[in-house]
Amino acid sequence: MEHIALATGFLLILIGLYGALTQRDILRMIVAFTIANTGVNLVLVAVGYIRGRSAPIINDNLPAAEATARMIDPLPQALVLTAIVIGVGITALMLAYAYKLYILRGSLDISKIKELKW
Amino acid sequence: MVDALAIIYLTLGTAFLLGLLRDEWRILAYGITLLSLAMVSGIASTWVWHLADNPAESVEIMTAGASPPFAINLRMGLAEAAALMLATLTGLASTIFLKDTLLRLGRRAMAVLLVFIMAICGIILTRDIFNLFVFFELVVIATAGLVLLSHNERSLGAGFKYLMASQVVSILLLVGIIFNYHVSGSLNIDDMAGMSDMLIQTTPLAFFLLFIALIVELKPFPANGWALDIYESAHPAFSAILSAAAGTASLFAVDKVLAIGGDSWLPVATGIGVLSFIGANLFALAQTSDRRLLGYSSVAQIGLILAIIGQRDILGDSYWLIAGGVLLAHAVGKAGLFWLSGLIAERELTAWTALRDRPLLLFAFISFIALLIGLPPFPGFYAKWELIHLLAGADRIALIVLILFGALLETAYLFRWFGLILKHDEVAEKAPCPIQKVVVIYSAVVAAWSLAYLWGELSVFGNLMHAIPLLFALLFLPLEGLPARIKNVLAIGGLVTWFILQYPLYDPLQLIFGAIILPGGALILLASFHNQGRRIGFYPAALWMFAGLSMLIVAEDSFTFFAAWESLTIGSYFLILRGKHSQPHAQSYILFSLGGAFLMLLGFALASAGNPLFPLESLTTVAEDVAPWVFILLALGMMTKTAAIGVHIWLPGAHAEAETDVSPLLSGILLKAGLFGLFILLIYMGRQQLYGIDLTHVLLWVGAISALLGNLMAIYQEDAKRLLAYSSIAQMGYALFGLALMNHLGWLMALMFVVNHYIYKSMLFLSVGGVAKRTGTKEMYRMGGLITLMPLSFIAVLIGIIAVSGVPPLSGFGGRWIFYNAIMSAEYRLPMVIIFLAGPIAFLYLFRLIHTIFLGQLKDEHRKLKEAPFWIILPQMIYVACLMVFALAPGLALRHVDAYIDNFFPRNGLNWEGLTITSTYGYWSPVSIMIVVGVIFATLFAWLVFVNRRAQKVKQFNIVFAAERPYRPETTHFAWNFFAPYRKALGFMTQPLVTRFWATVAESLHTSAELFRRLYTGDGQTYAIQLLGFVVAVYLLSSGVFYGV
Amino acid sequence: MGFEWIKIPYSLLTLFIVVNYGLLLNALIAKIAARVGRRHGIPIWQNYVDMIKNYGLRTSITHGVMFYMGPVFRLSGGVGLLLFVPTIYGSVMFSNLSFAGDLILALYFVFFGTLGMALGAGESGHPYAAIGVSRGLAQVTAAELPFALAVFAVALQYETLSVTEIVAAQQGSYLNWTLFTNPFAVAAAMLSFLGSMMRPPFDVVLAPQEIPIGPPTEYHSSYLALMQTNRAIFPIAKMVVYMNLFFGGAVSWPIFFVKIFLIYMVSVLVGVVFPRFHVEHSVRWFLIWAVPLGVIAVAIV
Amino acid sequence: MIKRFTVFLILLALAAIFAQLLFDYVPDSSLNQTGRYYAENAADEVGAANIVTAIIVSYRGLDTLGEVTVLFLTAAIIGLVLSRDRSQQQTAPEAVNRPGPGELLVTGSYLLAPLILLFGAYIFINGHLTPGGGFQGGAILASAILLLLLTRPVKHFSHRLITLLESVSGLVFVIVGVLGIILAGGFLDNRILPTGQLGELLSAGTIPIIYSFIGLKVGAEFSSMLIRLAETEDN
Repeated sequence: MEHIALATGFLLILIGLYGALTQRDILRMIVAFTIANTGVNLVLVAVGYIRGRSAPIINDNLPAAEATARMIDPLPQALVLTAIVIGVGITALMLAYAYKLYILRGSLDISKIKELKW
Repeated sequence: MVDALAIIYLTLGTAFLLGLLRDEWRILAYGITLLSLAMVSGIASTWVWHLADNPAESVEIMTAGASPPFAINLRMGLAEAAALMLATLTGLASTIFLKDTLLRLGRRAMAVLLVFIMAICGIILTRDIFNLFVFFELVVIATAGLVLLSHNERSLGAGFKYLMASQVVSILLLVGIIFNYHVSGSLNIDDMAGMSDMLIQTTPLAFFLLFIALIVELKPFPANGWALDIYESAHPAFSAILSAAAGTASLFAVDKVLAIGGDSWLPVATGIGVLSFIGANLFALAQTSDRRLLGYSSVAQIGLILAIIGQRDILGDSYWLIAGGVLLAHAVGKAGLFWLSGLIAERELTAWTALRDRPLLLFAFISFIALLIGLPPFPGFYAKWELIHLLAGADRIALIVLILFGALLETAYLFRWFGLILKHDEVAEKAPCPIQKVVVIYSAVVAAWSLAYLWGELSVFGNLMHAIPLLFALLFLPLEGLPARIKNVLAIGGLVTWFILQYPLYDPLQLIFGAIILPGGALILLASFHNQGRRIGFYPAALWMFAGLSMLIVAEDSFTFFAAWESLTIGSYFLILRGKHSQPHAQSYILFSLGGAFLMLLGFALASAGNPLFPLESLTTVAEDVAPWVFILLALGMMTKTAAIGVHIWLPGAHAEAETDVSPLLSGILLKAGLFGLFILLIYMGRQQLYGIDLTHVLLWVGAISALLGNLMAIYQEDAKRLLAYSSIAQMGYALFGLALMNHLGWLMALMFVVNHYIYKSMLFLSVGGVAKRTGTKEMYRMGGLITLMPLSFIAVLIGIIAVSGVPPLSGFGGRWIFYNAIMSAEYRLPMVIIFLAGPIAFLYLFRLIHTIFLGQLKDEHRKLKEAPFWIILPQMIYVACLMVFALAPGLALRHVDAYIDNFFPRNGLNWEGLTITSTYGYWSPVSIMIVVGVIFATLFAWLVFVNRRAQKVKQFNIVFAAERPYRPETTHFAWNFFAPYRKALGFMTQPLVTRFWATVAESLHTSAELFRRLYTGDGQTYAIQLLGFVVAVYLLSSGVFYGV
Repeated sequence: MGFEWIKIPYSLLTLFIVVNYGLLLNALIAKIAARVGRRHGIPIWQNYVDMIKNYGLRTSITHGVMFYMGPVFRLSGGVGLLLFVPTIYGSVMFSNLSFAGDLILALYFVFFGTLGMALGAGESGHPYAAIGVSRGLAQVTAAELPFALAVFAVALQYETLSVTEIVAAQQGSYLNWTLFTNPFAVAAAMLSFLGSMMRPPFDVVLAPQEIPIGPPTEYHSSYLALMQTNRAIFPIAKMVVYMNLFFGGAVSWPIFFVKIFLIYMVSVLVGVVFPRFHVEHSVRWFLIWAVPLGVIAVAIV
Repeated sequence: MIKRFTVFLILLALAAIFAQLLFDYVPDSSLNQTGRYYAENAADEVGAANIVTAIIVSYRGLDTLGEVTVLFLTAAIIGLVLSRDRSQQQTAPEAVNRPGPGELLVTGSYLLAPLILLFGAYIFINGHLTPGGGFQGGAILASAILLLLLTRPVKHFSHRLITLLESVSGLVFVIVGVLGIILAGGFLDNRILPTGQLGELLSAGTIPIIYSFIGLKVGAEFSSMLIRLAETEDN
């Protein structure tokens, strides 16, 4: 189970990266990166998961005394939240860039942005 | 103490606060921004102050009331505090610099800038690995935002490429973090470092991902195309922060994370670092855009520091001093240069010529590049010294060689840049310099020099900034506004006073060199009275050189020796660069000299087996297996200064193109530094054998060949000063030869050459310089017949050439006589053959010198010339007098030296009793010779004058030959290609093979830089691919680390 | 060490003898050369006539200071060279002023005259003078090399630089001469000798027939007289060095006359047989043939 | 083609790295030291029933502050980029030929938007008790704005208000954090207020306050981004 989640995560990362590295259209690249980010997030939560345990919220189902024995690792969940938010931030920023680039050049082809080189 | 976290929450709070302001209140917003940055810089500074006094009181900062690893914690130690201070001050300075831009863009931009600086501080402080990631992402986003500050539309593309790369990095980083967490159950760096072995053994890959992601944040070569684009297109004030502060922070991150990886990952860091250092420096060679060049340089410097981090297992206590020295030097220097670039309108390197007439900014530029290269007295110098020694102590020679090679490349393009500024043909228009920008730049200069002082204080070698000669040279900086003549009086006074003060402390050898350097230098400086105006830049440079020289001769340990050596090199570089067309020559001078210096550095490091405090005497006790190598390295280093054949190509141009009073300084005095070094080397190390070859024997050959080829090349020169310059190569060859004979008289002869060469070469350069000043050319065939117009110059040259050629009765003969006596007892005979061949050849060029300038036909355009200026003639006449005295009584100086040499070679000294000097083989009576020759000569001359007392001077136009009057007699001056037959016979020996060799080296470096930098195609996707490719390559190459442990 | 003033008249006596011998010898050689060419040649006293005539002449022109200096340097060089070397071995009278310096002094003093001559001629402004100097200097550098090597070899052989001691070492039998004890050195030196005597095939410097080239053409009257005097002294002075170094020196004047004549004849014999070399040829020739001999001499001592 | 192939090869190597990680991966069967600590102490120390929230707001509050800052930055930068652009092209064509929003959408959104806002507020106020929290709540708030944007594309929202909201919430976060240093055990220590009864709404010290402001802030920032991006459509 954990392996499947992990493997899916990795696969998403690879797919995302493949897309980001081969697609020339900036918007597509952004989408590809989002996919890769999703993969990363999946990997993050998968690592925290412990089979057969419940969410780390203490309530009637999970009394504080049993928490240690019955809940999954809460930390990766906290991390993934941060990672998601940061991912969103960067995606938004890339979109803004894409917009500006389009306004400036009328094209979204990454391979045409080459004035700076060597 | 103020809570260290205040640095974070103050900046962040201010950033949030700015949102409350109306968009129109920009000045208020700007004021608040400045205020908060000033406050945090103040906090950081007080921390530095506090922790410097109480290093033990570094503070762990807990958050959330829980202890690590369960809550995030931060640490404030001295290193952190220093880095924070650097980051906040850079941020503050850049904010001041960015005033106009920020006011235009409004509070949002200021908020972004604040967050950027806050995030950098966060990276430095945090001890939590995920927190590190968060701050990194903040830096990334802020960077992407701040790139937009630039007017440059291309920056948009750069920002996007940067974001792409960052996405890839953050993917790797997150995966790395989570797997590390999985294994260790902790996110705290110290906690994980405690489990280092377990971590590395169970999942080395997890650490690898973490590590490589942080490494890529350092923008290592070659996975750094995106970063270079940022540097090139972003606003320079932002690039300053990015390079100085963000670079520092990333290095901190790597340093922390390496604590987890343990020692087995250090070599990987070193490898990547060194690759970056060399690769980026190489590519920078081919750059013409200033900011991109600075970008390459940043990458290189950070690579170097990474390499140092990778060596921390052997650096011990010095780790922080070394890494910190290089890092701070890089940060201040690079930030300063980026800020400077903000004053330049165009992006070509040549546009920097706008600085030419701004001495203060130029000084700033020099200080910055000196910081970057690590020249004395800047921190990089101490750091380099210590680093190389410790590496040598651990036998990591290959690494030393690589580092020094990279440093040389860096020197090449930075100094070329400086040369361009001063000497490029077209001067760019000055751009306006708003006061706030200039203030920022000057504060960086102040920081640079303060760091120099601080590192001097911290080092165990003694503070170079306490050396009186260096301080004296620096004194001339504030005096630059005075007229040159006043400064000249001061300079001469300083040299003479120092000599008088030091005189009692010198031993005879030091005395000989000291006399040449100090009073001798003062004598040459008499000629400088000729210069009008303020002559900005001359005196600090000249006195810096003199300071180096005077420190060199009294140096007792290798550090002082090396520091003096580099000082004199730099001072003389600036002197050489002053000539009109001297840029390429100054460039090759500095490259050869620093290259040589690096060899010496390696030599000293090997000799001392890594002990940075190494008295020169201990060269006698160097371990046997390294001794010959030490000898070779040191000798090579010193021979670059004496311009032995093979490394001589800098000399002719450098000496020839220099100013009139600079050429004698260079030739008469500077070359002697190399000889002094060789003396010291041979005194302490004596003969060394390598694979059965006696190395002094090799020196013998080198000296002989230098003498021959120097002379041969001199005879083909059309340029009078070049001719003299080649002659210097030959003369130094003789001196080297004498030294390498390793017997009493050989050394005496070398010393005699030291004195003689100083006198006659200074004199000749002055007279030729004076003539060139009057005629406006240095080409000898354009002169002719000047004897009647410039009789005093002629006399100087005449006496000079008699002395050089060694014809009795002048002092040159003494040198030859000692030389023959010396070789009588030498063991090797074949090199003598070459020396013999070299001897008479000197006549050829000497005759040509005097003939084509002073004799023959006067040119039309020279008919109204006057004698050279008084101040140029005066020292020449003094030299003539000196030569006469020295010819009559060589014993005045030499007998003491002779007695001194007895310490090393007790046998075969000379007998100085009476008027005749006797050796084992022969005898020589200078006074008798002078009298005999004088009487014969005077008698004949008097008679001839008497009988021809009524003779009339033939006018130039009365000349008749073959019964024809030439239509234009001045065209019959036989001067061009004077020794054509000789060239036909022996021209093959002067093929410029060496020049060609070095040209090929330079060319191939440039070509490869030009070729390989096309790697950076400009395509963001390609960059991302390269980045991943780099990761994979490191993975494959370091697989030994994975599976070896 | 007090100076013995008597040395001055003694030295002048040597000078006198050598000048006369030189004048006669030059004429004799010229005559021999002429006879070989089936010409009649000059009378044996011709040089005296020329010299006295030239000393008697007065000139009314000068080209400047260095123009004076040329012949003065030249003759000082010749006289100095002669006087710095002992002429007759074992004779206090004719040891001249050799106390002032040893072999090295002699070796370097050779150049004194050359240099001065070149300077003087240079000031005339005559292009041919400069061309002559250029050729002469070029050739002499190559020619001097084997000689220097030979001298070095001899000095090494006898472990002294004192001419007197070198001669002393060759006394006893002619087999003790350097000619036999160190034939390579002598061979090298003699080849060099050919070059320095300004006779064919190495006389392109003067090129007496074709063009009025080279320094002498610039001088006349008393200048020329000084130079003619030097032409009598200088070759002899040089041959004295050769004689002392390689041929056992001379213990008396007759032996001196004979040895000098024979040494001179070497160059004459070669000169009448061979045609003239270009400068670049002669430079190469010396380097290819003479220098290796010198190197061998130095190497095997 | 070569490029694709290169990418393929490199990713193959990356896949190998991942595969190795995957195969070496041994799932935990019990909580590690950190997890165990949280499970045992979070409820007592922090007083939040939702341990993830406890971690986010308290233990790793600095991360969260950074996170909030990321959004703040992004919003600021997007504002910077796009407003600069807009000021240059002030004369945006008024009449964009675009079909107006349908009746259904308009009415629906008027009905839904307040509900969504309310729901969002609920989510972040209860962040320390139930799944969810400031970020989730904020995102929901922003979705209401998005809905409004869809409905009335030419309406200009008050940037000023949004910015104020953003800044004030940010400041409050920082100030509460600093208060933690002064009044309690360190930066962002939530115990400057009583931790109260586990599971109560008013418990867990400052967490509900912080999370509420985070919610507001996130909502404001997302909205600001959305609005900026939406405004680009006008041009």
